[in-house]
Amino acid sequence: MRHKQNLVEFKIIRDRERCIQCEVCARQCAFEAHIFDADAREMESVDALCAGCQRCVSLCPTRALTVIKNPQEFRPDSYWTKNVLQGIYKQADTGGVLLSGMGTDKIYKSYWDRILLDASQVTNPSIDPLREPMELRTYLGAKPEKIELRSVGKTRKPRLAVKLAPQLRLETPIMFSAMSYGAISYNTITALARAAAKSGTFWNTGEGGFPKALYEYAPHTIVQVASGRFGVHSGYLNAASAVEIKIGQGAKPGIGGHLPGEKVSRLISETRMIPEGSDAISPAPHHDIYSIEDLAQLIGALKEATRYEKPISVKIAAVHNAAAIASGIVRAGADIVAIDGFRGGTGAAPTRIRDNVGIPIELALASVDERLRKEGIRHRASIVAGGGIRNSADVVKAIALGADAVYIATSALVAVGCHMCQKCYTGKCNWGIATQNDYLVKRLNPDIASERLSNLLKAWSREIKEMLGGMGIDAIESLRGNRLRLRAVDMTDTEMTILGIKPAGESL
Amino acid sequence: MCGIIGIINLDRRRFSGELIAKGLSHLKDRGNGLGSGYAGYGIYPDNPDDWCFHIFFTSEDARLKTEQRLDAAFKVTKKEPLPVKPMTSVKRPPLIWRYFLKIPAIRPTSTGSAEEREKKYIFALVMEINSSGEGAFVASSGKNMGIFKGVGFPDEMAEFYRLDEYRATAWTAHNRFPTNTPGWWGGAHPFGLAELSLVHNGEISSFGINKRYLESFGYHLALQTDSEAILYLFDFLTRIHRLPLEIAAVALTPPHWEIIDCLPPDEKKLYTALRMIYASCLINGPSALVLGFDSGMMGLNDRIKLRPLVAAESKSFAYISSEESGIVAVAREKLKKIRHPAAGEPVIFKYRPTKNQIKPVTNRDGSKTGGHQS
Amino acid sequence: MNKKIKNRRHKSLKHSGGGRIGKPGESSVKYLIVGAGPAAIAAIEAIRKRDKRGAITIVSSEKEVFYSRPLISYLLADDIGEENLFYRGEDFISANAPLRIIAGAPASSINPRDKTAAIAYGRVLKWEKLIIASGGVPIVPPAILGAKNLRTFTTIEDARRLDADIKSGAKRAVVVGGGFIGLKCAEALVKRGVSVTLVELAMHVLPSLLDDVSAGIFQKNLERHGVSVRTLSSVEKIYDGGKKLKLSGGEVIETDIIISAVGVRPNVSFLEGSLIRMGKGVIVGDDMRSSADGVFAAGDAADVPEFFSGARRAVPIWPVARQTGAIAGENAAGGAARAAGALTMNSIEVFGLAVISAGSVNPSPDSGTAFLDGAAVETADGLADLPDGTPRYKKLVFDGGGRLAGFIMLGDVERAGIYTELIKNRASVAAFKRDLAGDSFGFICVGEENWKKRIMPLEV
Amino acid sequence: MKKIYAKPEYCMACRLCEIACFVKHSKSKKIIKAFREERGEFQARIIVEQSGPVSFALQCRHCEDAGCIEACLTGAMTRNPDGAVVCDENKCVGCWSCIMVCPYGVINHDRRRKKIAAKCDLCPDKNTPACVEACPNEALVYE
Repeated sequence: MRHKQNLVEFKIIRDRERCIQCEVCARQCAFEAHIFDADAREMESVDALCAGCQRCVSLCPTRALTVIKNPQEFRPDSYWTKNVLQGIYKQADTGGVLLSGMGTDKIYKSYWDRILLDASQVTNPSIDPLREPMELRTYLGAKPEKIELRSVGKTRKPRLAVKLAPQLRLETPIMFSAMSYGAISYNTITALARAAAKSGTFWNTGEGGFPKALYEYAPHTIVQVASGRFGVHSGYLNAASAVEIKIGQGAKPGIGGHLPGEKVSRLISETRMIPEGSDAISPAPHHDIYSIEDLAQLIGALKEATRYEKPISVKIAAVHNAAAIASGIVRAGADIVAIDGFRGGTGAAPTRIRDNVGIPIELALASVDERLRKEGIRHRASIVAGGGIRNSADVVKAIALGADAVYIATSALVAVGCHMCQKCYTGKCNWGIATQNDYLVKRLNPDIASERLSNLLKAWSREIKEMLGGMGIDAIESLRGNRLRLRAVDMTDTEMTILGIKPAGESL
Repeated sequence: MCGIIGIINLDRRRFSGELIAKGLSHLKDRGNGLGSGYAGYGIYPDNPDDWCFHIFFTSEDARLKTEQRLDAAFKVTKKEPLPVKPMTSVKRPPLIWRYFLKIPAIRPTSTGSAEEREKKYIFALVMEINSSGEGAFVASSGKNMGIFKGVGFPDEMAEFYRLDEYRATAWTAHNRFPTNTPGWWGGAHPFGLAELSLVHNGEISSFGINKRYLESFGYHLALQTDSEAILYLFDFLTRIHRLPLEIAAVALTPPHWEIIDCLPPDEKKLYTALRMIYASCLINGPSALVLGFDSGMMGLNDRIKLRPLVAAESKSFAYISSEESGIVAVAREKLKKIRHPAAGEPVIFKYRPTKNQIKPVTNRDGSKTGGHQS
Repeated sequence: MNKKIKNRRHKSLKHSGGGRIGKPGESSVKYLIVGAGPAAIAAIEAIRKRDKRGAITIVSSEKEVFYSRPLISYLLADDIGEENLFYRGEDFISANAPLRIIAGAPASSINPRDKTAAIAYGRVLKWEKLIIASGGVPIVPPAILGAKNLRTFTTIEDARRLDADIKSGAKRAVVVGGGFIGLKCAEALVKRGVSVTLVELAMHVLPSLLDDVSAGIFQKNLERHGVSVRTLSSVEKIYDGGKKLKLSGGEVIETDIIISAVGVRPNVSFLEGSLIRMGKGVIVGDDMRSSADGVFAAGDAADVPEFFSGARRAVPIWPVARQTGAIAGENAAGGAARAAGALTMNSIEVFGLAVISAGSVNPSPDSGTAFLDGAAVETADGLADLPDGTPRYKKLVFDGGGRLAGFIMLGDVERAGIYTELIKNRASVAAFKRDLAGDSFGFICVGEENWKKRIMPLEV
Repeated sequence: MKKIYAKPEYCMACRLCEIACFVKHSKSKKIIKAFREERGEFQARIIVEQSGPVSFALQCRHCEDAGCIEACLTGAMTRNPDGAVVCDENKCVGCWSCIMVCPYGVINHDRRRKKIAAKCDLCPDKNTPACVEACPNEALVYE
């Protein structure tokens, strides 16, 4: 067979002392990197097949396995690095587009890690979260600039004169971002739906449609209308609590999506309303949105279809012109603008695009918030920031920069077992998440996963309350857009200007 | 923690500045001598219809430049230095002048009643002067009212401004312990804008977002202080959005969701809408304030009452102060109801309708007295 | 009646102190049970479920009661002590009071009309309900009947006598009969250092349990452990009191003891003249009622409806004794229970080679069971030996209707119970016939509709 | 009485339950030592049944009408007060009658010390049976 270039990414190390040939690793590895040699009564492994997903390592009952990056190095070269060379080898082998899952893992500056939070000392006291209620409740949707009142009855009691636009009520400003049924397993979306319901927030069906059996979670579901229009029908739109038009995704701005046919099972074909086994391709642009007024038309159509009872969200990838785009989206009638930063994840995207297209969410968010405020239309839509939110500190910083709430997806997947092996597109996810294989989907137990997800949200919410209390704030409203409580380290002046925050050390 | 005190004569009879000075000096140890001040309503009975600007100037040149601007924008009926008494303990006071101004007939470019258009005009001018960077700062800009403040202890300021020579129907006063901003004449309380004056004791942690919200409506916060922001929030809600004071108070210090959720449906919708729409007006952190306006005075605490506030009434007077001792010290009549308002519960005192006026009299601020209060 | 004769307290029933031992003059009792084996025990337990107070009396010919006869081979082989034989002990008697035991007193006659029972030493007992659970007695072929060194091997007493023989120097033994009892006795004797010759009339040992292939493996294992096996042969004549005997093939063998293990017949001689309908044992319906009112029978003493044909015949195995005893007890106490047909099944391990077989394993046209026409037989030969070298053999017998009718599992008896259950349930096994014969047949193969409800949490 | 139930929809046939049961009933109770010294000597008392992607772990169901108790010659197989069917390993002689009638085939023979019938004993010395504890996906529950 033609010699394959040096493409072995991982090395499986088996401690013979500890290995008891119980074959758990062989049974658990969908990539078949472990084999039991019956007559030698020995476990063997094939490094080349290993995806580094650590499934065998974590399930081996005697912890006999270690999987590490293949130490076998290339000739050291700071420019022609190992990744670069392996990319060329693969493409020379296959002539195909390199694919990867998850978000870019390249070394780009993380602004979250360069933003510091304020705290109260002496002059303004902290508020003790154990004594005072800390309020994270958030309403996403269009707000009027001014409240319209009328007086009622003898006592001239003030009452609301005008009905407000529909809102999404979140008990904590964290939602699960779009991951379609098809990219991830039915058990995983069930877990997301349950956790969203339990934590008083929302999950997003993504462009995979909304399986009927999960309609019971509709009060906590946001459904997507993407360029493929998969699974979109009036029942679908009216069941959910909000409809999100997907224009772009942080990991692959500007391009469409492709769910391979073999992953399209009967239930997926039913949910997406496409023939079983056929490739589900969502085209790059919405073929009925070629300019901003077409978006306005689609938003209007969706509002009509849902009798103006559901907020309409528009999700864009964070790209250079995000501020102007966001302004256009708000003026087109969107109630929520979702911005997905370039660190956002994906089931499958060309590696080059995932690693090089899009801008950091922090900068996009800051510029969008500032632009909408300048144009005096910030109240007409809520901003949801997503793509690379890793912990509750990121959430607080995002809200302080101006977001109403955040979308998390990668963090959610990691919470339910994902080990970021970036091989989602193979459909062989050993953790039972990004797969439709009958043997693998069982590995994610929605009872456990939903509990882990609600634990994550509960933990983050408690941490947010602690941080708020530390700043002397007891309601999320006072954090939103309050950039004075942020300071920058290790940033250029331009970056600080874009983020609208002062350098650390500079007082009020 | 600053000292704040407000006294109002419910029958709208004017009383001497000595009383408020005595009250404030009673709260002397609440300040560090870097700022105190007084606001008096009804102190210029001879020019009731003129807008009276008290302006600090850092230099003669700044004064002349600002006066050119005033001459262009107003009909100046009178301009004079504010009568002060030079004192050794009051170091390097700025030039302080007052101007009585009439607004020339304004082409009805903007909507709203004549009075609202006038206020809009004043608002624009004050913002312009304060943000011009010419070294001029409009300390107060109301009708038949004025603010006397600066760097110094309460008694020093009272003496420096010869407060005893003034008689007002309502006074508010503030003794400052500056924390965030450096002691500077303009930075002392009360803060004034048109009919409103505010004395505030507290530190609001939501200043960042309150400021950005106000700035998006054209407000310019020269002094970067919480109090200035709160004053402008009140101006914005009551003047531009024409909200009744009680509703504005809810917008600034809303109840918790767990309380709102238990309200009857209509009220619940209202409060939820208020928190949604005016999220950026919510003031967070410890705060106690007294807001003066043409027809009365209001006291308000933050939404979890992290600062004390006391209100009391006697036969013809009403008092609001951060401490009971201040009220007891100045009360001439027997104090009836002494109470501590709850978190976010506004205490509003308005002048009683005077007996000899049969038909209701329209006050300068458009509100009516004597008739049924609309 | 002779007052002095009192039931001698027998030391072996360590725990028999409780309960009133028969006092003379005690004449009537609600439940009389003849026999003290598994059927009797099951009957007592079933009666007590419905009737906590009705007095029960046990009459047993043996001095030891409530012990497990199959365990006598383990006793003889010194694997266990006598105390391990007792299936129920002291607490069983007090727990089921009022329970009176008349041990060592065989019943002599039964008068169903007067509902009386005469027992040894002339005592007469009146009963309301009678359960005949007297078990079986060994059959002795006439040829060896007169032998002085003749032994049988069904009771604890038999084991004690053989133990005594060995201790007094017996070195050679001939076991007549290659059935369950003969083989277990032979194994015990070999363990005690006695050289054994096994004489079997049929083609091979365990004729009703094994087929020729499995018997071949089984007999090779016996010979490997020093038992010389003579099939298709019987004892023709004995000389000098049994010291020497001539087999049908002409061979003459010298022996110290002869053990008759050719089979067991119901111990019902005391019922002669009682006009109760008898076959080999007391003929009963599936409710264990005999032809006489109030008279029930269970265990080896009864001819019970057989599983496949429903014909009444003796199915002398432990589980059937327990089931029929329980039905008899329940119905005696006013119940209306019905027993499933008795299914022949056996599990035996001799010299480390285990066999389990159930149902009909040698289907032949003349086996007299109509269902077997069109029976298919599948033998899984070529199964790899077990890791420790034990040979494996599996035979399945299917009736004409796609149901499992019998099986033999030799060497590896893993999970045999699933097959037994399939026979009992008359389950159609056509769908997983191939798995049944295979190596990795599992419970899952019986189909989701069967296993699902058994293992899932109750959908509350 | 608490019983062990299986959830086939979450059982991934990894067989960690079998390993845990094996170790729990081994001499050393240490996984590496147990496998090195006693593998093949005895079997776990739980079996993972598998047919394609459908799988579940099966152990004694502690039946109400337990055939094994009826078939047991020695009285070793009894039901203890809390309802669990247990085999008294001192009394058992290894006649395999229980194996002959157990409809689930979850009794196997343990010939280490002496021949005994080995079945699930619900790990009486633990508040959660070893197999339930070992299942990484909560496909075994004890309720």
